[in-house]
Amino acid sequence: MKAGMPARGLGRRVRPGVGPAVLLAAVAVCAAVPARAVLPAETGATKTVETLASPAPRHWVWVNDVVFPHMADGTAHLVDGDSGRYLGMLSTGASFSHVVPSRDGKLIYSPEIYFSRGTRGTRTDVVTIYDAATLKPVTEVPVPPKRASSLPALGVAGLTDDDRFLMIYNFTPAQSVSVVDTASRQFVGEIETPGCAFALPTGPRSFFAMCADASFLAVELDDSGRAVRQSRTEPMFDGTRDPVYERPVRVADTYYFLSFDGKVHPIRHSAAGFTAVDPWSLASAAERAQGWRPGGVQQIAVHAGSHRLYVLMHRGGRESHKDPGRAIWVYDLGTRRRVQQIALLHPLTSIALSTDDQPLLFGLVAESNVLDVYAPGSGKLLRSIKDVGTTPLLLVTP
Amino acid sequence: MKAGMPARGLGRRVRPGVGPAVLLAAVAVCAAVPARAVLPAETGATKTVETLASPAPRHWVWVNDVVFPHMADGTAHLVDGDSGRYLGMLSTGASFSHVVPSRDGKLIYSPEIYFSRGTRGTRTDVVTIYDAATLKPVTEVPVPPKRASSLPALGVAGLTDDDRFLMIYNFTPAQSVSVVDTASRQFVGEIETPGCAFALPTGPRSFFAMCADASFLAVELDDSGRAVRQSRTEPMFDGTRDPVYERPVRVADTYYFLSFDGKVHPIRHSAAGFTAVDPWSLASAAERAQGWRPGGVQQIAVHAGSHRLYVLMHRGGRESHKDPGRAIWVYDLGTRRRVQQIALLHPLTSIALSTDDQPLLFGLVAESNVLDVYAPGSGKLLRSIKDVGTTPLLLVTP
Amino acid sequence: MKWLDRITEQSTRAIARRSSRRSVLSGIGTLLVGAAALPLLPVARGAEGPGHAQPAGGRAADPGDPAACDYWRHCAIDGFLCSCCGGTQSTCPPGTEMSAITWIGTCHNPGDGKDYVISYNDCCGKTGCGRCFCNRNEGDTPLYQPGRSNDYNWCSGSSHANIPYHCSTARIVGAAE
Amino acid sequence: MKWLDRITEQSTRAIARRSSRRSVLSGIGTLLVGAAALPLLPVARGAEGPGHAQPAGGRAADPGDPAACDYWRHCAIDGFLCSCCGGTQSTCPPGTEMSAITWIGTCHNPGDGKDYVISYNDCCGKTGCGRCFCNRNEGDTPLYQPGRSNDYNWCSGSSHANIPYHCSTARIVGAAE
Repeated sequence: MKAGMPARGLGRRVRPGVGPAVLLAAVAVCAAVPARAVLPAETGATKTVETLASPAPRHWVWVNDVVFPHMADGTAHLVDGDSGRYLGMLSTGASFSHVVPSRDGKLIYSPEIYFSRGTRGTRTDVVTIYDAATLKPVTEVPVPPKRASSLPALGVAGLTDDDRFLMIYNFTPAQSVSVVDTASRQFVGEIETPGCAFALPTGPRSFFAMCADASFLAVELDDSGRAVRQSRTEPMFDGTRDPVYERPVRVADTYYFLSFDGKVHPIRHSAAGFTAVDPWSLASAAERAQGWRPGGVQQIAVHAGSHRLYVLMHRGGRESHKDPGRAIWVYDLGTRRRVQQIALLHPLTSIALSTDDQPLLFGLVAESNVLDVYAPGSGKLLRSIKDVGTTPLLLVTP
Repeated sequence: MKAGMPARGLGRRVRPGVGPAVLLAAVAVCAAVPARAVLPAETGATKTVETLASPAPRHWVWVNDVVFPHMADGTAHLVDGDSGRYLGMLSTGASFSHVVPSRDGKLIYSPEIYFSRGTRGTRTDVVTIYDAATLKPVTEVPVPPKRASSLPALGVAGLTDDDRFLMIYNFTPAQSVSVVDTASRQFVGEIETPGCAFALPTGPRSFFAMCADASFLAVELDDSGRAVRQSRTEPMFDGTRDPVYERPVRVADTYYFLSFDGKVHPIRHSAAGFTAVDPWSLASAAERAQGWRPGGVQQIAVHAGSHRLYVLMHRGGRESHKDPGRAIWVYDLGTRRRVQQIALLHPLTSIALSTDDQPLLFGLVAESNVLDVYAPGSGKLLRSIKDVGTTPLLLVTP
Repeated sequence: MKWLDRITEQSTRAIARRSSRRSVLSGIGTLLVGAAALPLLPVARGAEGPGHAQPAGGRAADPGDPAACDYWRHCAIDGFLCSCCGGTQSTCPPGTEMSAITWIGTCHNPGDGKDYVISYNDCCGKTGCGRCFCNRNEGDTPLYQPGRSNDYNWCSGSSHANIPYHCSTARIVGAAE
Repeated sequence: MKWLDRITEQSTRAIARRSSRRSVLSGIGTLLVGAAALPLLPVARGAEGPGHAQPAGGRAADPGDPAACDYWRHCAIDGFLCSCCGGTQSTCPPGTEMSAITWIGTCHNPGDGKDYVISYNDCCGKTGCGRCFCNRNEGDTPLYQPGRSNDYNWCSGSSHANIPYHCSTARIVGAAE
């Protein structure tokens, strides 16, 4: 490179008036393209709109954006974690939480809110069903205009384990769950869940809600989507002194809840009910004394195949439970041992892993619209994808 | 101050565990406030919402924001230029251009577009009429769903000189003008303006549109708001070699148009028709050779009382006609002489002046959401107001 | 035009509705008291009844800048500060509506050394103000414990303010016990 | 659900409508030809008729990065580049619709030294993409001269794409005369 420098310097001196654009043209013309070549017209092309692979490859991720400064205009963005390519997006209405992809990857369910005059007027709630290949709406299912409007959380909407029923958490502030039959594409009914929030699935015909006193409300559905049994557990954790975050992760029959102070509460469900397994601490006493604790919006992620739990950690006081993570601590769910610490180049508010055997670790950079992609094995930042939405907060991996 | 430093240093050493919050509390308690003082409850207060002076003081300004990344959610923001205080805002729907305050200051007309599903579905166009004191909608007038969606321009909507009719420019791409009667608050009808854009008022019952061949289409209305006469002028300027910007300013019977190359075209209107007064150049031949030309979105502003024209100027090539101004050049409209040059601390895309005798000069800082307020006399930047909208582009002074 | 009628109708009916809404709230309140030992008014309320409040006193008794995130009343706030949006710490900007229900926090007033219960009534009906975003989380609870959760959009309750979020106030409910 | 029916209906009727839309356009076109000496196709058109186009050739003949603002075809563009939004310089991102009418520019291709007429068909029906904003104004005309004005939202025409703006493509119409 050094040998070339004098010549380049000389070149600049002898062609003082030639700007970069002209130089580029000269180089291109010299690059053996005949001057008579004419590019063909494209305006008659039959293909005018892209379509996507369906089902989505496992390394794609949905970045859900509530768009805090313009909440009437929520969005969900699809990004390929391998290439960093932005693949497309959905416009998803007011106070958006997140999309719910079907397990077969063919459809995307999106609970959406609209007002007849943008930010005023008559409110209409629908579940829009999109084709995953075309990202076009297939149909929409009207539901009661009651969906909870809150900081996004996966418990706000979810499918039963066989994808038959979509459940939507309502807060008006009376609490209930709306049920949509995905087979008939109809609203089935509303299940009252007084004092309890969310709809977290536990099987093909069951879910539970988290109650303010730290108990769970278990609900069983029949094949028409109506509640046939409801039961309330004892408190599953200490909701006063150390409440758990409202964004648990699930592996098969166990939900892993994370407490503000950094305890993991595994809670197993079965036909017989819920069993709280002994909680365990993320941090040692010494680390807790240094202020290490979890934080963020989507604070934990799980990779079921390797049975590993990923937690966003930072140092701060009790009221810092929403502060972004400066590191990811990784645990083996079987041994409950920390097996890895990933240093983060940028602080993250939300993390998720792809569900395949060679997973990617996705993270949303705090106070930005940047998606970071890490290799979870090496802990290496693979790429940062800029300009993904406005205020993205929640990741959904298909 | 220096004398106090050792003591403060000592104080820190002897109270090592006391944080800033506690110190602040101690200072406040010492400041003669009895510890038993209890602030009264505010939750029972009858006043829960602010209202505004109406008509608006002349130093207030409407900052109109198309919100380019979330165009479904347009906004208009009201700011007090004297104090820099943000006074309130309106949510104004999709592809918003600007508000049109009534001359008596009591009402604000806002042409708004809504879709039944935010960014898709059935389109509805209305003129929402707001109370200027409460910023609440008084009523809305449905109009054909045809309003031009474009970079904001004042010609997209305006009132006749007696405020009786509001005119809205339609582009579908067929061109027409919708007329709303502000007395009956009804849509009156649509006037075809083939090949011509905008509705620029010339009297209580007349307006004109600017045609692609640089001619004007003059339209006269009857008292019901219907077109009773239309006539087409000869080209009023050279629309091919040096077209004028689509954002003229008006003083009484004269519209001042500005050409891309920096010529001012005064065009006078009367019952007899339009008269093109000799154009004149903003810049000297030497200045033009240096590349000085106008640029921006709202490139010119006028202060009728002092008969002065303000123009955003920068240096660049022909294709830089939208580039922000680095200076404001000020002209006496009578002598056509430049009387002042205002250096700009921040490049501006849009300018407007208040209409009183002690005017303020408002400017929108390029690629930002900052409103700058200058004293036009001294050319001094009085204040910069941050976080006014998302992508504000057009200023309206009441 | 229907929506305009609807808003007017709802405003005039709001008083009539309050009794039933109150019973919904007390249902939640009971749970909350059990869960988090909240004061008797677990979900603080906005505009209602004849005013009995006076201005919040002078600077010394109520120190700090209501347009700053570190103002003492903001200890559990999450949103745009109404003081920057055309309102104040206790009033909504023009053209918005104050939510009748809300979340609360307990904040320490350095002006008189006392703790106060603060009601963060949201102002509703326009798009987000976009100015002075502030998130502080002293005593903030998860979404399944609503009364002290700053993560709900409190404009979205079934009241006449069932509309989008604009900004948040920080109104004094009373001294904490 | 009505709006879904409407979109489907409009798509199937689009061909039938084209003749009348074309006459509207030729009306504008006549004016434009008089005003600015545009080529015979003053308002370029998007998807229609059987495809006769092939890919735009290799890098040498079509040099530059379609996701970069300085790509040669972008000389008169104003908007978000579809190449950054899930589309390409000639196709729309999934789930959007290409506007049938648009504005044009004339850009110099450094790859073959020729000037081309470029049609900046907007992609419509979702909110703004928000990526790779690019504004270049070679030959851009004011709004009262629509055919070469990049300041219109060309999604807003009366076609079936009468819907919000998402991003802009830069499609080759042909070599300029």
